[in-house]
Amino acid sequence: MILNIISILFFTAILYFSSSPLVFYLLNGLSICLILLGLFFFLGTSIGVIRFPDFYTRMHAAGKGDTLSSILILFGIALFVLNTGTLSIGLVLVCIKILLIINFIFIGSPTATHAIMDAGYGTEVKHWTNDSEGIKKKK
Amino acid sequence: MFEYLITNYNYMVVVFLMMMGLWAMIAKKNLVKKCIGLVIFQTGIILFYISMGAKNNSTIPIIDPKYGEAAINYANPLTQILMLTAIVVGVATLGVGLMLVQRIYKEYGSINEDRILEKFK
Amino acid sequence: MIWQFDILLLTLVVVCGFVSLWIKDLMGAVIVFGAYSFLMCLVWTGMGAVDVAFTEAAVGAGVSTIFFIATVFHTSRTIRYNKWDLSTKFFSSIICILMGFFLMVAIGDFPAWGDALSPVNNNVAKYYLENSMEETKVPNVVTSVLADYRAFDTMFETGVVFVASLVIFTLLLQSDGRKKLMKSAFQKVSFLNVSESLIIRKACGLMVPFMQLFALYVVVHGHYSPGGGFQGGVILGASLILLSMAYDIKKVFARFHMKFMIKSLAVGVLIFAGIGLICLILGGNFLDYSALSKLFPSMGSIKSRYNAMLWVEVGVALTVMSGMFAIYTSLSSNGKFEEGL
Amino acid sequence: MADQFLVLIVLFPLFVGLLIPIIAYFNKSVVWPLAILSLIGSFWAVFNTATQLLKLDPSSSISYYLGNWMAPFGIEYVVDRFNIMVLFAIICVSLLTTIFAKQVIEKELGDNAANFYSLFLLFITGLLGITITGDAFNLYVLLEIASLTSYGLIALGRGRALVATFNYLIMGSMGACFYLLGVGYLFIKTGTLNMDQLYDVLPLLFDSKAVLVGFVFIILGMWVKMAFFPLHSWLPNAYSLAPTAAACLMAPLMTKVSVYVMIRFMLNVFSTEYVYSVLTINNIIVIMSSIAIIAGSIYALSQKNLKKMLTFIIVAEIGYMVGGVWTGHVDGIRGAIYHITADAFMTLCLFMAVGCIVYRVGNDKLESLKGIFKKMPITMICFLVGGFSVIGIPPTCGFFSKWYLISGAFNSGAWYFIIALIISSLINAVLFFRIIEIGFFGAMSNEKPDYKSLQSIKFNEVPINMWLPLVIVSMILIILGIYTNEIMTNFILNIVPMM
Repeated sequence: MILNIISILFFTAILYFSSSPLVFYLLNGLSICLILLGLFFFLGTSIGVIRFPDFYTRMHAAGKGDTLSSILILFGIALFVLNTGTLSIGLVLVCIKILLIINFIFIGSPTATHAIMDAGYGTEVKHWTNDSEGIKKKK
Repeated sequence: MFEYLITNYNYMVVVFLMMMGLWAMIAKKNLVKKCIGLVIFQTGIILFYISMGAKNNSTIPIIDPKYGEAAINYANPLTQILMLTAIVVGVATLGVGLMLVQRIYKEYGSINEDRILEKFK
Repeated sequence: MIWQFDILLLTLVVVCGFVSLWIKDLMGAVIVFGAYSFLMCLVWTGMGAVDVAFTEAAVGAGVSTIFFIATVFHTSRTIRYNKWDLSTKFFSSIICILMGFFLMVAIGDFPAWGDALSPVNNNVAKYYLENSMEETKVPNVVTSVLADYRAFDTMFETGVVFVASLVIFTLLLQSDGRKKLMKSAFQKVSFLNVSESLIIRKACGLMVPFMQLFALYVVVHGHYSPGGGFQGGVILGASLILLSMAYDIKKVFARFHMKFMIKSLAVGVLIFAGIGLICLILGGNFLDYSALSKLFPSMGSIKSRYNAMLWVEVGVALTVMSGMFAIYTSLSSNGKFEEGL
Repeated sequence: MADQFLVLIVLFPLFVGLLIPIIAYFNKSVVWPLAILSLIGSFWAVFNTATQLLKLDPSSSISYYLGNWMAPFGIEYVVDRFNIMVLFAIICVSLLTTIFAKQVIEKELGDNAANFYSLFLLFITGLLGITITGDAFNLYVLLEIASLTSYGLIALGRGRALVATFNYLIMGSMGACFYLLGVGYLFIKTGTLNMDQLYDVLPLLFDSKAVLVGFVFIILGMWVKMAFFPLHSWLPNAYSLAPTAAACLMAPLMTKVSVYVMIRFMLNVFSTEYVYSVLTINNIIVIMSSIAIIAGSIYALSQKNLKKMLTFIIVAEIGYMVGGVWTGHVDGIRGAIYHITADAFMTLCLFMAVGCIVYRVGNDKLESLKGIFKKMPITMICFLVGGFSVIGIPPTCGFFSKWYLISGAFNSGAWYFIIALIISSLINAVLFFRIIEIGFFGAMSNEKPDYKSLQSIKFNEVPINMWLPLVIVSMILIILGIYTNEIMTNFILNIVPMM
């Protein structure tokens, strides 16, 4: 959370003090990289949700991958927004809003995953072992 | 033909959704499914209104000097207001419907229409 | 509006709707239905209807999914499947197909999708877009039309929320004996029996203040950005719902109890209608906010419109907040007001 | 103040309806007087509007712009000689029902009485709003207010009321959605929601398919709401199981207001030219309504339960009005419009009388009516006046509306409609004379009369605030009948354009 704010401030400062096109391209490239990375993790999450054998592992894939990828994508978008046009208070404000969204996802998503896992554990959903029946049938 | 499909795809989806909802409202026996059908029907109508208010190359209906004063630059606000109302009305109706489902279950022990009718006999 | 994207989303919407009607497991159907609502939000955002999408995200995908889950939780989850009633299904299919065909035929008569010159976009709507800024000084045209030009609709819409909560509250309460409830739920109770999970409680404790702050921002900033009374009210209600899910309904009642809730339901609508009545007493028509400038001569008629709209939104938010929370508590505790989901 | 009466009609019950849940926490005994006061206020506003209107030229109307925004941009309230009559009917019916309902509500609902009154007043608000409004979307919102409150009111009833309410909810929302869809189809072609402006714009679009679909769906939605025959399945259970007070209010008003909306859309949004000349579906709908009348009457004949019998009579009466309008002759339309008011009072009279009977006797089965004339003479005489009006016996208003309907059908050549009307009158006569027989002689037709047990029955009338409204209603029925000509020339003659 703090890291986010510091980094955004850092990039804002860079944009504020330098007006060379190189910085512009660099930041754009960075945001593209972040979004692509996020999409990659999203892909991993989706594959995990479909392919993993039981409830707990699926939730693991969904919880972790989803959180990380959305944070990465949102961060990329924040940088992208910062980089459009001339720097103004309005743009920084939008960035801060996106940062807040990141924070809430960071708190909310793992908690939700935890709650669902907990509920699953409470209602005694069986977890996967090497010799689980469902897997054998599939083979 | 393809052009027609693109420009009217929304409306076709609207008709499809509405008929799906209507079918569920009439034919499904489970009361919760009937409620789902009701909401699908309503969202179909909302989609219909929103799609008639959409404009190509326009932005959201908040007047901003950046986009100029001309009305053509902004999406239609009127349909949106009508549908805000419809959404709230829809959720109110849904709440009442679900309350009735809970009461019916409490009294008859089932949410299947056929079973409830059997209990009357 | 990018049509490729739109077609993709709409197809997904249809698939989700179909699946939610198809699945036998009701809980699964409800969850898929939540996804349906979210996809619908995306479609509407794509068409520039941000306020509607905002409301749908809060109401359709958020609150009404919770209502559904509460109902499924208190009734039965599976569809017990006894007899295959062919004739009803057959006849209703025929009716639906005929009706759908009838509706499809008329589509050819519509202006093309996204046509800025169609009658819908020119007749009345154009007036709002061109004159709202001069007449009310509110940049968000949706807010100005909602709270001023067509305020009467909005008033009754708030009334609908009031009616629904009153109906639900009355009917679910009736079945369990009112006196028992007056003892248990309305008193300030000590909350010992709270949810076990420390993580959830702490996370909710962290989120709820921010949610409420954001909701207030949405209500107050509705003049300049998407949002307004409904959206803010629903988010406020959702924060209370979150709290009562993490802890217990009783804990929330200790802060904001049922008696107060029913009153604030009525008070919200009364604020709205009362402002209209003051206008009427001051010599204007009902809901003619410019008449308020007689009360505060320093404000011109435009400024008084601007301010009255803000108060109207506050009234709406109050009603919607307590309405959503009242419906949630009634449905989720099955009228007993003891534990939540 | 003088120009604010139009909105005051709606505001009185609205404010009191909202205030009641708050007031009831402090003092429950003021709720009933407060409700009556608000309705009297509303009545006063309607009365003043009517006097203003009668000073004007017959075909003119009074408009009120809410929020002072001119018509297509804001919402407009319009009163002309058509809806002033319906407004009078609504406000009289609701006032009389409220006076009537005090003991019944206390007996049937107990602790829920305060919330019941709140819903009751908001229901009346919704109906009044539907009648006055000149905006198609505002009508939808008010329709939903009226529907949601009526779901609540019915669900408070006894026995199977919950299931009946759920059916009503599904059907009612379907009707409202159809209506909204129809308005959408008009809106996409015209871009306006104001009824007057729609009337101006629509003649250019008469050959458009979208307008046709819009028209069909608006009418279809209203048919669902008014329980026109094939779509009537929700009505009998819902109205017969509702609490007495709610049934007394809802049975006369909800269906009639839907009929009003249908006629409003046919005459003042689409024109008579469109409905009768461009579309050529009159005959089909008149046949459908003939079937509705006969089916409703036959169903009514087969019931063993008084309230259920009356609900099927309502279904038949809906057939009268729909058929009368669609005959396409001026007399038929006039008869249907007159019948809205007349039928509101007729139904009210019957339901109130049944409410009184249920209050004293305890149930409404036909067998338990033995000797009821001796026990409750005032109630039964009023019941008979209502019954005579339904049958169509001359001094009552039912005769005159039927006369106009038959004349309209005769002039447009719809002989099957005349046959249906006559058959239904005969069946109604059988129904009510059967009740007289049981009430006087204490026998179903195949038993021997039992005079001894009849002599033991004592006079046991309901309290005055219950029978007085009943007497007033039956007086209204006769007065309406006597002054039919005046009502026709002053109100109805100018609404219906000559064809």
